[in-house]
Amino acid sequence: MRTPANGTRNLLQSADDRDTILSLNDLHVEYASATGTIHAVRGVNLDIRRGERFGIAGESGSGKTTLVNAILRLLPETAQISAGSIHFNDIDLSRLDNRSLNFLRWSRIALIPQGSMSSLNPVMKVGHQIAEVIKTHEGKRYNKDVRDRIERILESVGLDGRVLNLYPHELSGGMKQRVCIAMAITLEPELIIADEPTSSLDVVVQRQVAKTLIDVQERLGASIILIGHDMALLAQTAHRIAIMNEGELVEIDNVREIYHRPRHRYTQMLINSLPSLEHREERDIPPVARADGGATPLLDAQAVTKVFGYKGHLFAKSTEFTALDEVSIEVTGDFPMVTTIAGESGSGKSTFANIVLGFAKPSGGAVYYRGKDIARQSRSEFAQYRREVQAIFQDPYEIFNPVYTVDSLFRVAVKKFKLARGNDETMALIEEALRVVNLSPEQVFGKYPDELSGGQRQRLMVARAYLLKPKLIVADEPVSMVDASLRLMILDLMKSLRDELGTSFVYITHDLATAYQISDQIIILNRGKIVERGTPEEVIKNPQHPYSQSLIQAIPSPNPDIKW
Amino acid sequence: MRLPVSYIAKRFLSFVVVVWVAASVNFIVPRMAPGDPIGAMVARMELQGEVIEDSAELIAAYREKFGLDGSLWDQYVSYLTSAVQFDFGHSLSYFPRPVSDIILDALPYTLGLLAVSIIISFTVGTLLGALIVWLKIGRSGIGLVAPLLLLGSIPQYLLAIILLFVFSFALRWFPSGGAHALGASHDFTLANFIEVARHGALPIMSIVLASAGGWLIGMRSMTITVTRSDYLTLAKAKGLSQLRIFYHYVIRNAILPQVTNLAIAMGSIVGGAILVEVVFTYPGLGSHLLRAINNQDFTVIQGMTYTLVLSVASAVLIVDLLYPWLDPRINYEDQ
Amino acid sequence: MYSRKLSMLLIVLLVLFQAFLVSGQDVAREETLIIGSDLTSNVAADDIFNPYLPAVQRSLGMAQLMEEMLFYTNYETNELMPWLATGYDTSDDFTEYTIHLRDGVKWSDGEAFTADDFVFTINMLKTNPTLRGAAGIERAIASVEALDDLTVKLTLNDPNPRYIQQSWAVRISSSPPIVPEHIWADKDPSSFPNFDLDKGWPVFTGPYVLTSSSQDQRIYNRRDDYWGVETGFTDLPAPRRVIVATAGVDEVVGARIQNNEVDSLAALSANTLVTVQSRNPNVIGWTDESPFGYTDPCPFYLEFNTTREPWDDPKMRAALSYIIDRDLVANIAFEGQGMAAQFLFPAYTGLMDFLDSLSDEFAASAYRYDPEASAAIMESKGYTLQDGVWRDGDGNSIVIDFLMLGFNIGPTWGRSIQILSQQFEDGGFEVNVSDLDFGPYWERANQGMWGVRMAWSCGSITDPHTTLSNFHSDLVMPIGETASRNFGRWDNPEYSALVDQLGQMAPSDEGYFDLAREAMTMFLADVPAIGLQQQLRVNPFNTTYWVGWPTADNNYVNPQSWWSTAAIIIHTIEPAG
Amino acid sequence: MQAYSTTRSPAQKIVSIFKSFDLTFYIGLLLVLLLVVFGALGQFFIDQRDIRLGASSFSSPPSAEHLFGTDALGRDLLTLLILATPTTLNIGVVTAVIATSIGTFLGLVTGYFRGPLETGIRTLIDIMIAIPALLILVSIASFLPSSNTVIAVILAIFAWPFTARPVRAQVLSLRERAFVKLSKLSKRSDFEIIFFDMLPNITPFIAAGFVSTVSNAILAAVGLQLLGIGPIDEPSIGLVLQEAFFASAVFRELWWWWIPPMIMLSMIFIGLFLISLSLDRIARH
Repeated sequence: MRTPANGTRNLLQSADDRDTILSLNDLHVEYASATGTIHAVRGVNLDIRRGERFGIAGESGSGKTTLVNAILRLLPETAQISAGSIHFNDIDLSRLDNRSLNFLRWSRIALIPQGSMSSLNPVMKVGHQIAEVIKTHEGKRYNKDVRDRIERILESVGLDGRVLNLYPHELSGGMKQRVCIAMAITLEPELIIADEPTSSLDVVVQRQVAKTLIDVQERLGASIILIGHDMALLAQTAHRIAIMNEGELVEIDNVREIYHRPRHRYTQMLINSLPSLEHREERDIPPVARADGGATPLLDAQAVTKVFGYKGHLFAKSTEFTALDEVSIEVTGDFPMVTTIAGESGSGKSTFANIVLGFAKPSGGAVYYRGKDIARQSRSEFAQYRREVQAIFQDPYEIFNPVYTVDSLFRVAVKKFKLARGNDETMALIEEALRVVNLSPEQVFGKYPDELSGGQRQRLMVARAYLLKPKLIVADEPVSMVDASLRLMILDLMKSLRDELGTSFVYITHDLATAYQISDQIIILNRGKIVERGTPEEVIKNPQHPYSQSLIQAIPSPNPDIKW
Repeated sequence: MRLPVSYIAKRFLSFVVVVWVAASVNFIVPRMAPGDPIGAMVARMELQGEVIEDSAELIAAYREKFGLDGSLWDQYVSYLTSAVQFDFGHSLSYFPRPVSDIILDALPYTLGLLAVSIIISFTVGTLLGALIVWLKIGRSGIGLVAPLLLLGSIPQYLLAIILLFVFSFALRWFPSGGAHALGASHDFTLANFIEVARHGALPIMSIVLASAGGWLIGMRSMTITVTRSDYLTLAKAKGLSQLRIFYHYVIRNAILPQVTNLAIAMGSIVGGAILVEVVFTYPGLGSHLLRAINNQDFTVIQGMTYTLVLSVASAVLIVDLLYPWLDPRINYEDQ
Repeated sequence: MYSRKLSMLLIVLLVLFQAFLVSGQDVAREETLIIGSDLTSNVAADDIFNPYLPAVQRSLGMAQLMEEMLFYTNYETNELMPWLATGYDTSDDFTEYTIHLRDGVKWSDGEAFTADDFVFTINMLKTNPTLRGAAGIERAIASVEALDDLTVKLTLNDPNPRYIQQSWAVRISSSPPIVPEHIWADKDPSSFPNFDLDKGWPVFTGPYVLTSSSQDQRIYNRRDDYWGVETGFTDLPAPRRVIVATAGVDEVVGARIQNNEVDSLAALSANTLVTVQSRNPNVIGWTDESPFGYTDPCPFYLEFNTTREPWDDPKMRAALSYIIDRDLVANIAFEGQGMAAQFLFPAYTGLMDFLDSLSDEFAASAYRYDPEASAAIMESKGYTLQDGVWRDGDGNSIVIDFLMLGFNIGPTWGRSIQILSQQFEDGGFEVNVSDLDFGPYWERANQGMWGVRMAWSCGSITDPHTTLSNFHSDLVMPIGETASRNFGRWDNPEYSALVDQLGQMAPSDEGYFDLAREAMTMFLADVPAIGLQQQLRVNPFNTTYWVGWPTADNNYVNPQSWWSTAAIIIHTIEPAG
Repeated sequence: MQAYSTTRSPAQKIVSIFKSFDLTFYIGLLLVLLLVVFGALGQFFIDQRDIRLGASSFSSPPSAEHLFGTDALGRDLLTLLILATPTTLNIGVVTAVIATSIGTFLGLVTGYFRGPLETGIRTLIDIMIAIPALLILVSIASFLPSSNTVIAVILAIFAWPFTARPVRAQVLSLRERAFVKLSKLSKRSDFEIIFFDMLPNITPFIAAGFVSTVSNAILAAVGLQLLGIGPIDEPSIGLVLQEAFFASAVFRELWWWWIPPMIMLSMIFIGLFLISLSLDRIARH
């Protein structure tokens, strides 16, 4: 039955019935909610071919996960397929009874779930979780043969076979994702649906896992649907891409067509908002800013070390962990610059941000602000430091206290720093700040955080920083959780603050592509140590340290022509 | 499951501290209170119709005999050292009966009553809580379990009295008190076993009815959380059978906080059960404790409370030590 | 089909269980006497049968079934019933008593009961002061000797004409039992439990032996080698087995006798008895109508601390006495089935006759409800009534420092606290109640740290001397020191002299009652204590299995089933039907 | 100018809070309010003299004269229960106020700060929770002066850890939220953060905890009362029940004596339970 692996064949041909493994016809999915019916998927038509890697791209809320769940019939109680059909081979999945559905699930259609971190049963050993699909679908008990088979499968996705005796929490994120892939291919299904399979992984691991996925897919000759929001990643992995927006497929095409000749406006926007590693706007930096010495630097971190962990008490051994190891970073104030501190999770970059902001104390070394150790400031120095050093954070959901309206964010700042007298003056100040981020007071005032969109909230945070007109902003992953369109806007805002207000930035990120676009200086951290520093051109185009090299190599390019 | 020594040691340390604190509170408070236990003993003899001559002499003699004449610190030290050896000396009001004998006579009844009722109530409550979510018994299901919830909000001892009224006085289905049929021997025969079960039925029912609702609520909300989890979605996608998902995914995960709560609730369950025992004249620790309180029988109060605290703390310790086996994620350092 | 099989199985199982149930009892219910004990909760000491240890619960069958007394006092007839003894002689000065023991009495292990056992028991008590009742023996008896196998001579420290009645004839509840020397000789009596069923312990002379003892019940089997049959003194009692079981809490006991689970109960409220009778007419009380109960020998009374202001003033004591409505107090405490106490005596024939002869003195005393008389006294003392409270010239009110046992001791106490407080307040006094547990109550009571207290008086049964002697001046202790009687520290030398004189006389002596009347008159004038209410004890019997219970109509003995005198009841009852 | 800048008025806030409650809450509230009204308004319709002992006939069933009948001491039960209701509710509220205040404060502090004091309090909380409170209470309560206030205070001593622990857990998670960092960047002090940022977020938790503490305190107080530990000069529902059981009211079928207080207690417990259930649901949202 199965056709041999031949991923690129027939790409430009229209699907004929024999080659189509999955076919969606005018699929509609509706959610019942308190406010009415939500059309999450509207009239989707789609044909997936045998052996094809098919990408579905879209921003959050575009309905792509609902689509996946509809195919697998895993929609929650409140949702239902209101129209259309889902044909898997000749079977209409949308009308299948539970028994047949269970029979079909996993043996013929497998899923690689979105949140691999939480998709494994936390109280069951990995081996058992794989074995139970074998038991359910093949009726085989967990014996030596099955165990050997599982070990082989685990090895085929690059894991040590002994992993089967571990619990999920004993695995790293990448390993868990591989376990999910191993689980998905256990029964050699015809179709694998991978829902953002690498979204929570660091770039290096993401690349390895994506490669593994492509590898096993080609080996099996199965079709795969890749869901994702990262156009670059999809460009590197899929043959064809469908662009989804607000429940509709706005464009389906060959990956090169999509990248080079996007037709739909939405697609164009997506493509244009992608940060590129190929070229950047150059910015003139006066040599004085680069020279050592001279004026006192605005921020001067000297050999900052941070050690976490217990010193080892009565019953526990010492479990120390060095998050930062003698990190020295200097930020001049005379010429505003964006200094990027980049690294993977666990590199110590957020710890550094916390120390600079005074939330944590270094175990060794010191951070000087305007020449004063921030741990030993006088009251007035501290007041100035708080006023001049501000931050923008990662998560637009957590920056607001849910019990207050969003204006309290501004009012507290105005009040504590005595920025204005009286309500009118306060309002004028706040309005000015809102205008900078293109928000009108009417849109946001008197509203609770959950009444605003993520973008509005993120912009409000930038507005708050602007309100104080700080000298230095620590931007801790400000765009890692936002959609492409908003990402562009935030980065632009940062640039304009730098250029118009003269604010310096410490930009903490794992995303070297944006760093390349916005920074004046890039520092790469690995396990608490600085492994590379220099201008964006130096670091990205000509990395010296092997770690930096692997990091940069792992960045998927949105251009499918550039091999990954 | 390998348990780090530090985890076990920490649990054990906390066990010891809990027992020590409870034992100390128990030692100090009665002694701070006014009144003289020996005097109480004499008073009771008097109320029983005996004329006590020279009570001052008698009291002094007994004070010496029970070591109540030493300094408070000496009494405390000797109390703690003997408590460790489970020796509480003799009952003040039932001299020379050793306190440990009184406790050992009654303890099996209390532990039996508690063990059976906790097991039943935990199992029933947990299972129902999981089932009403899993089987998607919505509003009609609430109607099914609402009586249990309402009963759960009524104290055990009030339930005990209602049950006594309905099932013993009105319907005469169950005996009104005690643990054995009158006149029956206490040998282990089937007939005796049935009698013991019949006598235990009402006390157990009051504890079960009063506490099952709490387990149900807890399990219900945890099950809802679990059914929304990613791993449950994946389990469904894997085409596993409903039974398998229910047992290995839903129950196994949702039960974890229940087990933690079981350890926390142990103390209040025991406290409530003591009252239930009093209502049903059940020959457990409850009625002895109550009488010891009335008699100001320090040694018995101390012994009984110590024993119960020890039982509760041991149960908690066992739950804690078993917990990692249920939940492999347990973080030994943070605990 | 399946369910039918299942139900068949269930039926078979049920039948089997039923069979087991029946085989569980080897003595038929008709031949078993089941006594609900006077305890509401289980027994802590189920292996202590040493009657001289504080832990012992003699009322759980020991006193009635195993021990036998030298004499029994029949409260109904005031008659001394010789049992293990046949009689006694006394010297003229009442300091020497010669007791004659019955011939042929045997211990349950077959050994003969002799004078040596008696002597041994007395000496054991005299040398072990912590034993129960030892202090009383030591205080009373100077020496003891066996004149021969069946004759014992007791020499007393002080002359006492009513010594036998007070000490060896079940004055209240019981008397010291004699223990077998051949078993006790080498034991430490202050720790010997006297319990080993394999050895046949405890050994006493009574017709029953202990077969099992647990927290909630004791089982006694009749032994057919009882000495009474051999000697022809008495027949074997009818019940082959007697079970004494914990009765249970108030809500439960009624159901037990109503369901014929027990044949007798130690206590039930009169109203509960009425309920039981409405459902099971076989259950009877002492009387067929109110108050149903039998008067306990210890009535409740109010005592004044005569060293404390204002209660050091007899007038003030009288003022308080006048505002107490004893009938209401009694009726509240016993839910309308109470009986007021005219004095501190139980309502027994001899004592009531004596009180009747004092009717004029009572009429002149403060022993009646008369608020106006109270008001008159208060006004004469310079108090004025303001908003219902008596205040002196400085505006101070009188706060009664009222010491009570806590209400968890029993409903009677709780209700008495409330009704007495209510009456004090109605009479214009303020009250500060301390309702305490036994320990703190007793400590404060005997050290005199109180103003007014409610107590119970276990004194006279047949003649007034014993109760009167409880208020002797010799017993007065300084405040803060432990007194053993006369906690109110009433110090009246004249009265005490009269009591001493009475103590030297037998009730039958000429002039005894005149002297007693004289003492009573002083007592009534000085008001150191006020009688409140009789303790009525309803102990119901069930005639379903056993008949011949003592009642007011068939009053062959007093009915308390937990007393030693219950032996007489057990020897008397017969199977019903 | 001001049109958009108005935050929601307090009245609107209250309305929105009440809108967020579900039917469960209102049923519970109704049950409790009924009793509060019964106790509060009832005071105006009664004559204190009706609860004098022997004021009426003993143990008479409900009649036109005595709507709830009389007890074995000749007291009018309706009057008695009207007077008893506030006492019983008071014990719960006093205990809960003390326990919630201490528990919330210590929970906030131990959740927010690190250090030896925090470790100490945390250990104390763990130990207090592990001690079977009612047991200790039964064994010590009889040694203390019998007053409802004393009982409430002792109950509070054992109850506060049950508030402190969940509050601490909440604060631990809130502490990591970015808005706390932003508050710090706005120069808010630690105590301002605790009281202005943390506290409002855990209000539903505290409210739910408060309600269950009220319920547990009443439960314990009635339990003690039934064992005969507690004051007898203040009428309380527990006392009425205790007197009824002492008089074998159940056996004697004096149903009017024990069923109404039993129903009232059930109303309190069920009502508070429903309220806390609903608050708990809001808190978890």
